Amino acid sequence: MIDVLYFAWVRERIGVPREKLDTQAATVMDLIAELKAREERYAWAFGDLASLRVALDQELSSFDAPLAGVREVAFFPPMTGG
Amino acid sequence: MIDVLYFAWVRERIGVPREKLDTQAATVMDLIAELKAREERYAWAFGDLASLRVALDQELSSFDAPLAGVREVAFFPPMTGG
Amino acid sequence: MQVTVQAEPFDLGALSNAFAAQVGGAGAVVTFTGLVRDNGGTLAAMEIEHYPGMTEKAISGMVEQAMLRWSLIDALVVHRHGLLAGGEAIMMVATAARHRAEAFAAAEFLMDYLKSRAPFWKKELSTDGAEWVAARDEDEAALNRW
Amino acid sequence: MQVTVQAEPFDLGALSNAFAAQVGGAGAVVTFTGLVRDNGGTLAAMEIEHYPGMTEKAISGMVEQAMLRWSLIDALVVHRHGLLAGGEAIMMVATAARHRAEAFAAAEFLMDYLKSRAPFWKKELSTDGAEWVAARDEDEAALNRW
Repeated sequence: MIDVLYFAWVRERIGVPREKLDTQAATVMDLIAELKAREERYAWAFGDLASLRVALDQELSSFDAPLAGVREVAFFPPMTGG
Repeated sequence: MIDVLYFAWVRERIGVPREKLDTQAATVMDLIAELKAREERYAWAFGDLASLRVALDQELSSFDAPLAGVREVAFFPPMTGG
Repeated sequence: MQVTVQAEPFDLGALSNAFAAQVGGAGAVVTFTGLVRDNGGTLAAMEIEHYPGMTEKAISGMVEQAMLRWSLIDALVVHRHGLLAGGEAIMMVATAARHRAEAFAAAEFLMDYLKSRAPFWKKELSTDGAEWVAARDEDEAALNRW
Repeated sequence: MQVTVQAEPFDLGALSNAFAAQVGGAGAVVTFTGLVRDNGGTLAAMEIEHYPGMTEKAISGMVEQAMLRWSLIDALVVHRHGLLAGGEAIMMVATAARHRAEAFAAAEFLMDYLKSRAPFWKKELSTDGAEWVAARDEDEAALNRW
């Protein structure tokens, strides 16, 4: 089981701020593919990877990073702080 | 008659913060030469022109600027504000 | 070093005075304050979402980097989240160093990183509706100078 | 636009808050504060001489230039003269603009010009005696970037 968090318009498209997922995905890309195949709202949220960022256990990461040992995955658009 | 002002170590070397001078000097350089010839304290203050700045009527100026019409001349070291 | 993420408004003046009062040896203090721009009355408010936990961690990492790189005497970051009205202060950065070049550079570095690497997302609520603020290419490009 | 030359201490916090409260349309406020560096207790005080009349005129000219060049919404300069103790604030600059790049650039420009073109002269009074602060080549060189 892995905690998956969504922020900003990713959260709005998927409809929940977080969920627990049971997945065997080896990488972030695998997880995204699994979710996109599951429901239309995921396909909508993950449609354009160029406008998405991912953090693994609260560290910015890349889409090809492995998920082994990761407890928390977060998806969000490019940040707009400051 | 022209008002001549001195600041910082220029003032300390000359010994007064300002004085009125009766001069026929055509340029700032002429005025400096006239003062240096007058007394040792002026020669000491004006010894190294590279470390001096001049303002005419409160505008930074150059040593070869004419004095015609000028009412206030100020001599001082490079500024250290801020 | 102080990093605070909060929903409540902060007092720029009180924080500036407290910061400047305890930076012994500093010759230069720079502050930056980000305000909700009031675009001629059309921007009613701004909502700021963040990622609790990661936000504090990410900002602390940036501040530690800045402290080392510019030998800062101290640094502070306060960033708000939640609903903010036009004209309200969103966040502030303060840096203290012996000389002005270091204090300015560190403050600009922190701002560039906060803009694009701290997990905040702004939504503008105007009379025309609500819209997520898009990240600007020039903000991403600004990171290249460091 | 506000330019003040005074012997009295000023309140960085109060001035920052008052400045930020009246810059409608601004997204960015930058302040710089210069402090008398307290070099491990050896610097007892600093005396600042200035050229009354020219000082105000020179600073106002710089501020007007900065306002135009970076489309500032507002700018402020306060500079003290007379006797200052270690740790005391010598001067401050504040700039307000729509975006941070302009506010930072204008504040740095004003600092570079105040350092080398505003008629102030600093004398350090330490336990070793009194000495006029020498202008630094790097301060003069800093003007070339504008």
